[in-house]
Amino acid sequence: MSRRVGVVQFPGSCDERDALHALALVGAEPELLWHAEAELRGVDAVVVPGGFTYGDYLRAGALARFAPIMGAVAQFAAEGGPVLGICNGFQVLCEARLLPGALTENVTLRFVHRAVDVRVEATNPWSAGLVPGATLTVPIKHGEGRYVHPDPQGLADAGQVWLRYADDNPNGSVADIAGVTNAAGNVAGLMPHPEHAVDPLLGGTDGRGLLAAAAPAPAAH
Amino acid sequence: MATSDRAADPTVPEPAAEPDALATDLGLTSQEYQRIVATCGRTPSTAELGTYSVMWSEHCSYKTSKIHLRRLPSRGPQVLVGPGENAGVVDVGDGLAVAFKIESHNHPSFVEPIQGAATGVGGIIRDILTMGARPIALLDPLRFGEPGDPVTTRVASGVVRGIGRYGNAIGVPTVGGEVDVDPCYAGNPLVNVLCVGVVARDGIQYAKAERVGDVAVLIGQRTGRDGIGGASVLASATFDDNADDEAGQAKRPNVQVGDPFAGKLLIEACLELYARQLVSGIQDMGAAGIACSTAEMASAAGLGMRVDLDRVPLREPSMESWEILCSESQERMLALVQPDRLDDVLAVCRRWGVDATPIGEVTDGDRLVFTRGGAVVHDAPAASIADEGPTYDRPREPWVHPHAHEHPDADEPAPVDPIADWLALLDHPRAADPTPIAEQYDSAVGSSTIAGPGGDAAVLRLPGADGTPGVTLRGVAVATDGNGRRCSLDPAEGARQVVAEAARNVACTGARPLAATNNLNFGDPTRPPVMDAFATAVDGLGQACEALDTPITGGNVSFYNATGGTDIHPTPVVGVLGPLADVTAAVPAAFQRVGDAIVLLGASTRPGLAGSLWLWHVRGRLAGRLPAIDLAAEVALQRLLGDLADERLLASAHDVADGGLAVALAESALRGHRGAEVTPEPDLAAHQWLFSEAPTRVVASVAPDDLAAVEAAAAAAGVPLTHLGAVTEAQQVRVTGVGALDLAAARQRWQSGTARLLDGP
Amino acid sequence: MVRVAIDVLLKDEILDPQGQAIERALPQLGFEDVREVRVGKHVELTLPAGDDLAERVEAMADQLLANPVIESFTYRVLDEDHDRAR
Amino acid sequence: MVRVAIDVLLKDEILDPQGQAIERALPQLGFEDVREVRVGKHVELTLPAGDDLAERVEAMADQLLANPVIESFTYRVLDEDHDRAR
Ligand SMILES: Nc1ncnc2c1ncn2[C@@H]1O[C@H](COP(=O)(O)OP(=O)(O)O)[C@@H](O)[C@H]1O
Ligand SMILES: [Mg+2]
Repeated sequence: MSRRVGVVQFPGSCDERDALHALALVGAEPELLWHAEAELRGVDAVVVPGGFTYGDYLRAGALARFAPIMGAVAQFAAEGGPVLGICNGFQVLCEARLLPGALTENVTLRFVHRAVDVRVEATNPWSAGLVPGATLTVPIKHGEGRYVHPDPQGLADAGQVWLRYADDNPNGSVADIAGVTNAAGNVAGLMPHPEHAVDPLLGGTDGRGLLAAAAPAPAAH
Repeated sequence: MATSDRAADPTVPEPAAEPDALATDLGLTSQEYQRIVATCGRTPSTAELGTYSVMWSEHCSYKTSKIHLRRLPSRGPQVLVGPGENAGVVDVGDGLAVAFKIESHNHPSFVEPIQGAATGVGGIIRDILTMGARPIALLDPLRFGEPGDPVTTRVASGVVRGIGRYGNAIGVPTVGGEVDVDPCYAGNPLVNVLCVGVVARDGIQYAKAERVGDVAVLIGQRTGRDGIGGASVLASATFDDNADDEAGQAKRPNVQVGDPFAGKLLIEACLELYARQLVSGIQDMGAAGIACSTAEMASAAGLGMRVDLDRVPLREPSMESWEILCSESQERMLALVQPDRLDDVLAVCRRWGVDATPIGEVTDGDRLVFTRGGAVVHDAPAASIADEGPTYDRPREPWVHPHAHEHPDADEPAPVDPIADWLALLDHPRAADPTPIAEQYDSAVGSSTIAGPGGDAAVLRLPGADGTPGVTLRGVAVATDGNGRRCSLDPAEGARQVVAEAARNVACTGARPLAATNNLNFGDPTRPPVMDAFATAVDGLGQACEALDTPITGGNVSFYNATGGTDIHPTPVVGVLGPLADVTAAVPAAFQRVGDAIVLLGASTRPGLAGSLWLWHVRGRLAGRLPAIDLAAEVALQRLLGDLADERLLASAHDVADGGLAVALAESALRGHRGAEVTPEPDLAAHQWLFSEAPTRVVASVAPDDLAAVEAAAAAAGVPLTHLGAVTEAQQVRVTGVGALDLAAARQRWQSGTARLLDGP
Repeated sequence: MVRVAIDVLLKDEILDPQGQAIERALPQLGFEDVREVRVGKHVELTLPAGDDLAERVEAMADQLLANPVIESFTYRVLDEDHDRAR
Repeated sequence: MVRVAIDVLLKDEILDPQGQAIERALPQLGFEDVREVRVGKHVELTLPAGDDLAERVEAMADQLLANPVIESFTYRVLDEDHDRAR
């Protein structure tokens, strides 16, 4: 059965159409959720897409986390609902303390857009079909993607390091971390854009593997 | 006393104090001032002088270029909207139309590269938005000084950062562009930006009032003092209250700070207004802000407009009326709305967090009336401001390049080591890998970029008019081209070749060139040779566009590009757009498969070192007579490319331009991570074969099984086909009898040129 | 109403690439011996006076203006006449 | 050596998009009546003391830290013990 996936649209979201498109391609029933609403309309999963919410002013994600819908997202997350933050969405979830750590300016001080290889380090609902060690090619595009955490080893020991840059660390992230989850594993965030890697015409399909929680549930036998 | 009586009458604008002096300060000639007095029938007010001076400035009125631009071909069945509106719109089939236009932000980008370039991006995006279209792509043709100079490093890195900052944050992908460097741009960079938008054929909006009583709604940012005088270059120094105190005068910056976040909200709010058919006319506010948008919309309809300046939300309440009228504050639009739809319009804007304020209404008659504090501060015929400004036929004297009559094909000695020259060419920013720039841009947002920066043309899969990606296989290819050095040698021939090259780039992808836009970057038009170069370049553009059936649907003119009395090269930049029926058939520029045959389509290689990158970059010489382009042969080549792509007979196609076959072969090899083995034509010097820039040539690779079909098609089309060799596994481009270019070494040079431009030595 | 300035810096242990870039650029411009350059944000705002001013400013800084995971802040009340004279 | 703080802000007449966005968001976060929010850069650095300190700092700010076309700056010498205590 296909899953209803809500894509949160904030003022300044840019990749929400891309997310809708990609989610539909992996078999979900995606719909937009509006930042000013306080509920999630019963969706099965939530994606916080990329973009520049509130212009990324002050800090990326800093202003978006106060939107009314974020209360509902936090509650959904606490109840174990799958939540994925992509790029700016990752930044929003960190600012909202739904994910550990913080994202700050790339060490290069420049925005960077290119395809990178990431290695899967742990399993969670969003990459359910992949085994740790799998390497995927997915684009990144961000100016503030340097992941900072005081204890990256502790995070890894807790199984919360989801993805690492496999060879090229494009932003100076600590311990090459490209994606993390919360302790329970249902809330995940990543700087790469899986929604930009779902169509062979647009640079590969590796991103599909990172949208597993949106794919139809296997039919019950 | 008559004057004080008049001043006391709140229905008649108070005359400006010392109007003649103010007019002069504003850059108006005495004849222009006399015309304003005659039109008003009285001494104009300060606000009126402000409005006229900005609207009659070169930037807004095209007073110098108008009589020449009229000669450009602008019609065709494909053209839904031609020059005169904010952007041209062409029909691309399936009920979809595409709006596109190019604009420059050259001067501000030198003063404040980041913000200057950023606001340029915002400005052209709003022109596309004004047409009812969703902006879906940007291209950025750029010109800087030579790498290494600290000023150039600051300007180039800042401009790229600014374009990225605005384009990335507003969610419009930057999918292409071009870069060149030349000392003439060191103090006057060129920052041109082309924007493409998609709109339903029946959803096009017009900047025109429709009916009396419609409410004028100001949408977007509050109006501030920024950019006042930015439109009329001459005004900025003295357009100030305390103009008599020149030394102590706070000179206002001509630079604005753009707000891509506000721009993004404006896009979404406007698109929702269009989708719900809530506006009856809309105009963006660029140069001359409120004055310009009201005058143009009223004049276009033969109606008047009355605006209460007290209702304009201001960032600084102390602003004078003329400042409010002429402010260039960014991210604003003026919409005309039927009174019964006003509440809906305000609600849509509120939902998007965009300020919207009714400030006036469309009136009967022809007057543009502005009031402040209950008194009329401006009352003049809208058409006199917007459409009846002065036009000039400025004196011309032939533009003669001092070295245009030399013969480098005959007298330039052949290189001892052509491979070394080949390597040297690859790190010139014109030929180098643009990745260090392109990487700073989001070219992926929108999920429509089939081919982004790096190819001959960007290829976009068209989204639906609502922005939904992936709904059709239909696409468009877009490319920009300009070549100041060649245009400096011969403005008319150079311009013809620029158009041909832009269209050829589009054709290489398999798309059919459909229409063009142009940005005419020139020096000081009061210098007769510059004026002549401009006029002859316009003729060249027109001839080529006529021949290629790519009418010019819009564009921009940027004059006064000069540093310390020295003009830039005449630099017309042309954007060409063409539809593709099926983006899965788009042809890449990179070699694809080992064993494919490499052929040259189009003219066989002739001597052509005049104005070439080799002559300039390796020999330090700009000289020669450009070989004339055969436009009929060009048309045949471009048609053939489309036909071959439709049949999926081409594995790759890449236009031969700067750096000749040498650079074209190297690029296809480097991008494809394949080598090549090629044999030059026997009766040509090796360096001519490698570096000649004779036009109308394309390097294509073809699967061996398809070669006979390609040969037959070329023969039937009357397009010469020359066998060059084959794609190989070896990481080198080997040229029989000359030597081999090692791809590892080549890649290193190729990847360093652009980085040097941005980072310095 | 009072005008308050809040300065936000990355915590000492967090790499500050902007500060480093400036530190590297300064000698080229002839400024020798400049050390420990740190770059952060400077926010100025006007808010109602009151006994709980400190509390309100700190709450705003903690919740919004700085991210305590990576940043620290200081603030001061500006002497209007002096500090706004730019 | 002295530690100096330089604050760079966009000039008053220039739109400050960051300040504007924050000002608009604050009421949502429960901070009412906050006005005229401006956001700029805060730079701290250590340099040799000397009579020409003011001159050096101003030159540095003018040439590198601020773009005088759109920005203005103020600076102050920090009291090490107090101001660095974060
Ligand atoms: N070089 C040109 N070729 C064709 N049309 C041009 C050229 N320059 C300007 N135009 C047209 O003149 C009109 C006015 O241009 P402009 O004032 O730049 O518009 P806007 O203010 O909307 O940017 C537009 O329709 C534009 O397309
Ligand atoms: Mg316009």
